[in-house]
Amino acid sequence: MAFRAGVPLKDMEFVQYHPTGLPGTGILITEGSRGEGGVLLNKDGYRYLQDYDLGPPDPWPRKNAMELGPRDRLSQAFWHEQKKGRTIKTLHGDVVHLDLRALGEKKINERLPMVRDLAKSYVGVDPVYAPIPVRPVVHYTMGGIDSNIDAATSIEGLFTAGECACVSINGANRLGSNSLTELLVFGARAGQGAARIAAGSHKTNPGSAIQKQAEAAEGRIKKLFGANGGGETVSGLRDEMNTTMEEGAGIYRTDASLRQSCEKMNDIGKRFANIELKDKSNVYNTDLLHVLELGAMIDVARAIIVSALQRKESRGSHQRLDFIKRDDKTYLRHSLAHYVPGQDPDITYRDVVITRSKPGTRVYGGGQK
Amino acid sequence: MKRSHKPIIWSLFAAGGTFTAFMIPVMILITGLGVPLGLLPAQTLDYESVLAFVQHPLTRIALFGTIFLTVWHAAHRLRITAHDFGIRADRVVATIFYGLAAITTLVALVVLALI
Amino acid sequence: MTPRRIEFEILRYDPDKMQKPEFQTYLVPCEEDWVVLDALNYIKDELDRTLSYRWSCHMAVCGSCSMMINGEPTLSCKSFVRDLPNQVCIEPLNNFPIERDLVVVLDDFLGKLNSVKPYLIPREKKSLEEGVYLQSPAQLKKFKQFTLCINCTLCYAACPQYAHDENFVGPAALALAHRYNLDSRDVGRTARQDVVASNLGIWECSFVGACSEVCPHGVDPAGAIQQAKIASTGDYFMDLILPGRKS
Amino acid sequence: MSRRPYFRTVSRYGWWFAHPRYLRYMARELSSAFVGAYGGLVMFALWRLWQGEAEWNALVGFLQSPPSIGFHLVALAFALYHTITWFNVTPKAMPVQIGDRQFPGGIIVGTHYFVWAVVSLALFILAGAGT
Repeated sequence: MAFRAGVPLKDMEFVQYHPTGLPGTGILITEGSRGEGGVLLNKDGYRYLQDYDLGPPDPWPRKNAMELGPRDRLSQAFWHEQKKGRTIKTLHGDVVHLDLRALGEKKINERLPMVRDLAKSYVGVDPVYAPIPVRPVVHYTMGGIDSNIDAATSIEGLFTAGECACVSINGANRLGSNSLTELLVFGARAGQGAARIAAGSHKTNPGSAIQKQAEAAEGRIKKLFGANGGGETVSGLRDEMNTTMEEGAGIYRTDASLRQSCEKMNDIGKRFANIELKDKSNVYNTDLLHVLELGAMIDVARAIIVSALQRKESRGSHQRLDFIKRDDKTYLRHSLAHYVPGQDPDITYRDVVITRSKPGTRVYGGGQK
Repeated sequence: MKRSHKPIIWSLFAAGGTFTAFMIPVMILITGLGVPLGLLPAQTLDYESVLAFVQHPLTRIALFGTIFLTVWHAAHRLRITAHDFGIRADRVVATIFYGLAAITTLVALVVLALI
Repeated sequence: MTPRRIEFEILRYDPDKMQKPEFQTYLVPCEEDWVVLDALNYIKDELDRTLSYRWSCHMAVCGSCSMMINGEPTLSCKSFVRDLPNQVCIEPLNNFPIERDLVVVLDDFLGKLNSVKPYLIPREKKSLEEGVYLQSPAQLKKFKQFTLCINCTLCYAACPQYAHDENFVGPAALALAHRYNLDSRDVGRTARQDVVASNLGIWECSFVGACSEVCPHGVDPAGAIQQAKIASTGDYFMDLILPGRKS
Repeated sequence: MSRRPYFRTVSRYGWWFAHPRYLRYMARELSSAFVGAYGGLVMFALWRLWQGEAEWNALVGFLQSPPSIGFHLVALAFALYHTITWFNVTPKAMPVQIGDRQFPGGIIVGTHYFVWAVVSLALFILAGAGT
């Protein structure tokens, strides 16, 4: 909504994968399970992370190495293993094993009771006796509605906070629990800012321009209620969009894959016009909600693809197989996607404000000083 | 909202619940089943020995406590049970059950004082 | 594994079209690792897009997919198809008005939750510079169990006292009040007692215990309420002995 | 909007047949009828004792009648149910925490049962001490 109203979406190409989600449901198995000493194994029972500059494979957990490496590196390693055919095939796609057995029942119950409960319930595996099947799952969008440190956007009176926002406390990657900061700090600031504006403004009749916008929005929904026999369904388009994004704009991207996804998403965008609303009720109509959400998701997906296409480098969670190096000279900048109705968004750039933490080389495992 | 006066009756209910949980099964077993069925000696309920037993000051206090706690526990619980059975005339129900408990307590007090 | 066909009887209600709720049956091919929510999503995607129900996290954390499954208040994301027979009856949560299909009106619960001031009321507000409110593990342990509540309202659906008197403050709200009362950093107990220790608060509870039995996170609202009764009884007699004392 | 929330009604009298846990609850609550009746009986017995030997002996005779035995059997069953349900919830109502460790509920319940057994046995021996 903010995007369509003219607020740019910042840094949309950066999407974080969490390396250890349950297959099928995508339920996260916390980093803590690796922090306590859980190891990742491929189908040969081999700690494959040592092949990706994350070793040496100590039997104990070591900070910033092996299983405690960053989320993007771990997810990328999975991708390579999958290409090499060393992952395990299941009904819900390929997986690797997260093995907690060395911890023993007592420690698992004491430190990771929720992990045991989730694994037993949702994949039927008791981590005390068997490894948990896991795979990378889409976890967090670092980008979002461009906002400043007061959670305000370029539209006066529009504030944003949480995952939808991009204050830029994350950059191209995200540390665990940073989303709490986004909520608590910037949620409070957004609330305070909005309250200030509300207190300063007087209740007046909305201007005719706003009235018109409201009527247009209502008209669009009424049209949906009136249309019959479009043939496209929410679940059909949504599943196609999922596959398109996963294949073309997933853990690794290339110019070709992104262009293909871009075309496909444009096609999905066109077909969305033929979507048919089956539920015509005026009360708690989730079909309508899903249609509106899907429309918004299609716009966001296109912003992700186009932002990713134009960033010809690899940085954080954005990894290009055709540009594997980071390019600070050209791309140490925020991307800003601007909405253009019916077309791909326009991308502009803004310099990054660097305060205390300077960008450095990312080295993990035994390569660290 | 006004703070409730339920603590008065509830404390009797709770104390009575605990007391009866410990005491009532074995008392029923002795007086209602053991002696009448001849499993325990009949002398246990023999007039002379019971009278002597009851006239002991400590026994008087203990018996009064037993009756007092038991009937008030029961009265309060039955009041709520009546509500659970769909009887909504709470005032009437409360008057009946608490009234019965009060009468029982009073009679027990008089008898135990005079016996 | 071949999917098992399960017949779902779902209570439907659309105030735009219907006078009262009616059952509708759907035959769903279920995978054995599914939860009931997966089956509902299958119905929504493949069979009937007009079915309305709430859900969000699919992992028993958000508390929005509560419903009656074969007569038992349950989170549909935690109700496994493998534990269910071939016929499953699904109804909106008991003791709440039906908004639409499986969606219920939660206004009453939210109002009650608010009425017990479910937040920390510190003795004095600390500035950022003064740092955080410290607490020892022992102090945390006192109330930790009650922090696990996800406001799924299953306990309200299970509670017969709430069913018979909608003014009863109810299990989750009272348990949450107790959670803050037990918190060493909180001094809001006196303020909460006006609601908690009223006739419609803890004293409306008859300790059926159903709330604790259906809780998906093992929170024990029934226990919390009994503990509060004992504490409030103590207060009551202390107030009688020492009128005007500060609690 | 055309909201029209639908209010279902709950049976005022028969609700407790809807689920076994409600039946168990009602049985627990009804135990108080028998516990209370027994309390009344004790009061009545004292009254008879006060009246004299003949009245007392009549009562003792009545205790041996089948209706009395029947009543006491049922009352015993309910009283035991009351005891069990009461003891089992004590750790919920009165949890004990020592340091940062919760005292195991099983021990609290177990202690109750142990004391109960000792008290019951003592009374039993007292009742049979005349032999």
